[in-house]
Amino acid sequence: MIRFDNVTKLYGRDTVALERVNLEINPGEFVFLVGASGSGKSTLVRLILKEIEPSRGAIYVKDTRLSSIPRRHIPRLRRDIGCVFQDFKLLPNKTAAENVGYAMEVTGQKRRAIRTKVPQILDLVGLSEMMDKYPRELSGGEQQRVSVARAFVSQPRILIADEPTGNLDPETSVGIMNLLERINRIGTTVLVATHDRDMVDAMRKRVVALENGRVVRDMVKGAYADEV
Amino acid sequence: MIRFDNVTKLYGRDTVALERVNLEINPGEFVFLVGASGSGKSTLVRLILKEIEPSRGAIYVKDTRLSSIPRRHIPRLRRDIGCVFQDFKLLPNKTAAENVGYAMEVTGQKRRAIRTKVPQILDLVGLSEMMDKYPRELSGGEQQRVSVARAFVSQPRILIADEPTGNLDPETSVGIMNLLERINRIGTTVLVATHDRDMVDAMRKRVVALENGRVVRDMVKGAYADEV
Amino acid sequence: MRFNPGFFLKEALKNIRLNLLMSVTAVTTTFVCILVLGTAILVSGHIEGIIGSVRQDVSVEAFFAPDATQERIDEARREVEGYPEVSEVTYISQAQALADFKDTFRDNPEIYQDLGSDVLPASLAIQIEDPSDAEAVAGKLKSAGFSEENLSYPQQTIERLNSVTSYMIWGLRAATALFLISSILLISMTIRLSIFARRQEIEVMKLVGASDGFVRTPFVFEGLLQGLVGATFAALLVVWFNYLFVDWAGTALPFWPISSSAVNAFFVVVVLVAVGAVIGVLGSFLSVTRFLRV
Amino acid sequence: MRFNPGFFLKEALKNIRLNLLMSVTAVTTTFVCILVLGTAILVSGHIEGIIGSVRQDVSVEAFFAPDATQERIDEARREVEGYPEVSEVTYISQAQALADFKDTFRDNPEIYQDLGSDVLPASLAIQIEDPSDAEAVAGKLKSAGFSEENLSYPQQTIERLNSVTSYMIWGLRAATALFLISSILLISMTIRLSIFARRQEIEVMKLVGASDGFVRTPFVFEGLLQGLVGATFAALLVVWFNYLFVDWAGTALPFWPISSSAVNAFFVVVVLVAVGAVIGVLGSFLSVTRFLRV
Ligand SMILES: Nc1ncnc2c1ncn2[C@@H]1O[C@H](COP(=O)(O)OP(=O)(O)OP(=O)(O)O)[C@@H](O)[C@H]1O
Ligand SMILES: Nc1ncnc2c1ncn2[C@@H]1O[C@H](COP(=O)(O)OP(=O)(O)OP(=O)(O)O)[C@@H](O)[C@H]1O
Ligand SMILES: [Mg+2]
Ligand SMILES: [Mg+2]
Repeated sequence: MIRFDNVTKLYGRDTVALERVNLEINPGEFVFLVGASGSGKSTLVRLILKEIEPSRGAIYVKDTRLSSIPRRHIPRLRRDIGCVFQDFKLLPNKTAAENVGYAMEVTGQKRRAIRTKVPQILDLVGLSEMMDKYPRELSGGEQQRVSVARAFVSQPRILIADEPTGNLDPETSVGIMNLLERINRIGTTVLVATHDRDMVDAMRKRVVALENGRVVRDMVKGAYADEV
Repeated sequence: MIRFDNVTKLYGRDTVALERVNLEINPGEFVFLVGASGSGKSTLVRLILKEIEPSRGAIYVKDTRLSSIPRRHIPRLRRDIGCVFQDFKLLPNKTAAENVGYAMEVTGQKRRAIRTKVPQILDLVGLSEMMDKYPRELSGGEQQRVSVARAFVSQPRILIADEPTGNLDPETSVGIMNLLERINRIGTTVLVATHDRDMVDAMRKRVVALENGRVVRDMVKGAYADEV
Repeated sequence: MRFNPGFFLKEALKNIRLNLLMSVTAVTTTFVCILVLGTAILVSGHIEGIIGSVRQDVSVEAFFAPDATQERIDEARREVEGYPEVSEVTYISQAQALADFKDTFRDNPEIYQDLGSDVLPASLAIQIEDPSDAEAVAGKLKSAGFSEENLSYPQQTIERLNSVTSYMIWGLRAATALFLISSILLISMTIRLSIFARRQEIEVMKLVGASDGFVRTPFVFEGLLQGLVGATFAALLVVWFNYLFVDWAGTALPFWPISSSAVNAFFVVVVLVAVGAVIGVLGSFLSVTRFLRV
Repeated sequence: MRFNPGFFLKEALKNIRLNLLMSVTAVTTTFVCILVLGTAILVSGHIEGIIGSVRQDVSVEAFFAPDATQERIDEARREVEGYPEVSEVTYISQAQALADFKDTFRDNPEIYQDLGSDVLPASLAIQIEDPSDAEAVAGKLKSAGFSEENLSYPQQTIERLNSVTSYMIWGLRAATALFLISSILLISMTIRLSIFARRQEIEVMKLVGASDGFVRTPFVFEGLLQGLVGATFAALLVVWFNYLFVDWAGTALPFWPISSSAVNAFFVVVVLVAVGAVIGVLGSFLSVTRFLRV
């Protein structure tokens, strides 16, 4: 589903964010991406979204090499990938419901479908009361959950979550992780970059660990730290 | 040092963010503020900074009632309070070092003092290599650490941290918490709003728990959850 | 992708409401620029009108020999009236010429008291539509039997008038073009700035899978609406001013050749509104495009 | 708090560099507005100059009785030269008057061939500085012994000229004021928009303890620099245009009373640059203040 082929990403001349990363994620897998702050997790996510280009190497999503996708087809790629951004990236001039709805609008879905589905999804992340609030009127955790809701509302084939629980209390975090697992169970490929050790240790999924831009560990049924 | 006297905060007509909160934090204390997402932690922090005004009740910082501080003296109040914001609030047009330095500039400190102190502080949070990067060139965790560095660089009497480790891996988190503890040990009053259960449980400090805007628990040497 | 103008229009209206300061700025900028541009167009229209009527006053006088017969005069008059460059021909008889002369010197009767009624020649006063034709008409008159000394046309004056008026018209058009360019520049810069302030929004839209067109359309609608509103108000104000001015000039400056026909109000409104709308649309389109490369 | 202009200036320069698009927009807006404003000031200066010189051509002619003695003439002349409203007095003798008359009618010698050299009266051609004084001068001349019919002054023409020129000057000043207001409005709106785009930065500065002045000063410096740069370029360009125009008019339109003295170039530069700088400073100051209430 996603394949990194010897990918190196430099920012500017000397910041090496990723170095010769080889990684293959199969359809329907659930993968945790762990690593210290600044180890390159977000860079990896941004590469998959074709937000940035690799300096060397090739990235394939659904067997298409990203560098061969013409600019006008990038939206199509992104509609197949739901993404929870580390900094949420909500639209400040749209309410929670409109932000979630926007991800459906861009795929050209019916107005009526949007109107029924958005409240359901917001309910799932525990925000049924916050539908009509603007991002600046939401708490950090609430914004994060709107971002989560937006990422999977259009039922993408791939779901990427960059630190989806950083602003959430442990209880809510468990709820979100269960949600991600449920989504994974219906066939969606899920990639979660996270620092939540308890969660990673509890869920026993495949864990890919980055260190200074290199993949240092890749274990099926892994844990957050090495000693497992 | 900080006293909440029956404080209620409403946003708009019906969103009750805090309800009749009574809280006293003594000089030199280290207090954790915990609670589910949306329980009112950030609201409490913003009230202390006089960023927003309480709907009812009074807040005292250093025995001064905040509502009696004239607008032109608010900067003086804020210079006494270092704050790590949940959304970092870095200045996008300043590098990491300049962002940290800015908090010293506003207090009118000597150019030379700034030039020697800022690198030391950035080194403490593990960002000695990132001095000249702009916020958009930093990873989420790196931005968060810049925000931490800025909060205590001018040695404020009070340090407030809203979710200071949400984007940090456990190891770095421990480093930051140790730093906060060290700052506390030299007499600074520290208030940390957090979801990091491991940290709260490990440090055994006073814990104030919020639930739907009410203080539901206030324990010396407490833990994240109730059952301690 | 299905195109849904209702959706995009609603988005645009909502954006205008939410980014009120920016919308107000864009509308006001458009308003001010179009107002200045419209005023420039009107003023130059009127000045060109005045210039045109000044030019119309150019005439050639052809004097008949003292012994010219009435047939000769009638024949010459008919011929001159047939010239295409000529707008009006007036015959001034010897008696009329003397009367005019006396009127001119009515304060100094010594001058004309001794003049016989046939001293002054009869003449044709020939109005010429375009002063640059004066010389051609003079040439024709010569071949029609008038000698050089019997023709009086202000050769030098006409040349001056020609060069001056053409310089003035040229200058007016240059000034109007300057205003047009300034308006376009200022309005599009305001739009660019207001879209620049929202570049992160555009980036987010692209990242959640919106196509370029989907992102752009509400902004373009917004620009169109802002341009239309600002330009329409400005255009109506300009035309109203013009109406008041023509009205006032008719009574206060009766001797000035100001006429409402110098400027086609409807045409001005259409041009101004079109300029506003086109800048609004193009400005938004190009500005958004700059930030779509995500 | 210690005031450190170096620090604030450096901050301002850095902001300009980092917010290049916004700075370029602000500078260009200032440039365009000041250019248009300066052009308006220059054009109205020149037109007022032309109007002024047209008005200077107003003269009163006072005819002496045919039997006036030379003493009478000299005395009258001295007296008239003493009037404060009068700029120039020329004596036209009887001989000169006849010569002028002959010259005027040189194509029709029949008219003057019988005139004696003493038919036309001697006169004083009196140039009056301000046409509105013509009547007063006429009154004085009457009390100095000239009868009404011996005075010739174009009463109606003067009145028309007066009303027309005062309307024109009034109109020119109104237009210049419109340009000034438009410039102020457009420049300050651009500044407001560019500061609006950075309102979150201002908020953050306030939250980390910066005082209002500390936040505001770099923005004000920035506005000052942008205003100065835009206005200086525009002012120099305007003055250079003016120089070229006066130069060109001297050869191409010699009969037009255009002179470089109609406009004080140095004064125009100072005014334009000052307008730019003041708007830059005030615009930034007020715009930032809006967002300081955090
Ligand atoms: N635009 C950029 N320009 C320059 N350097 C960058 C840029 N973006 C990221 N970096 C650097 O690349 C490295 C990896 O960044 P990345 O955001 O991928 O880390 P991360 O694993 O997501 O960290 P975190 O857990 O803190 O979010 C960091 O050291 C960061 O400073
Ligand atoms: N500006 C606002 N307008 C309206 N409601 C607001 C505003 N700010 C916060 N709220 C609401 O007030 C409640 C408390 O918000 P607050 O930010 O204090 O929560 P929090 O404890 O910090 O949550 P988190 O852990 O998610 O950051 C939330 O339900 C939020 O939706
Ligand atoms: Mg990251
Ligand atoms: Mg919060």
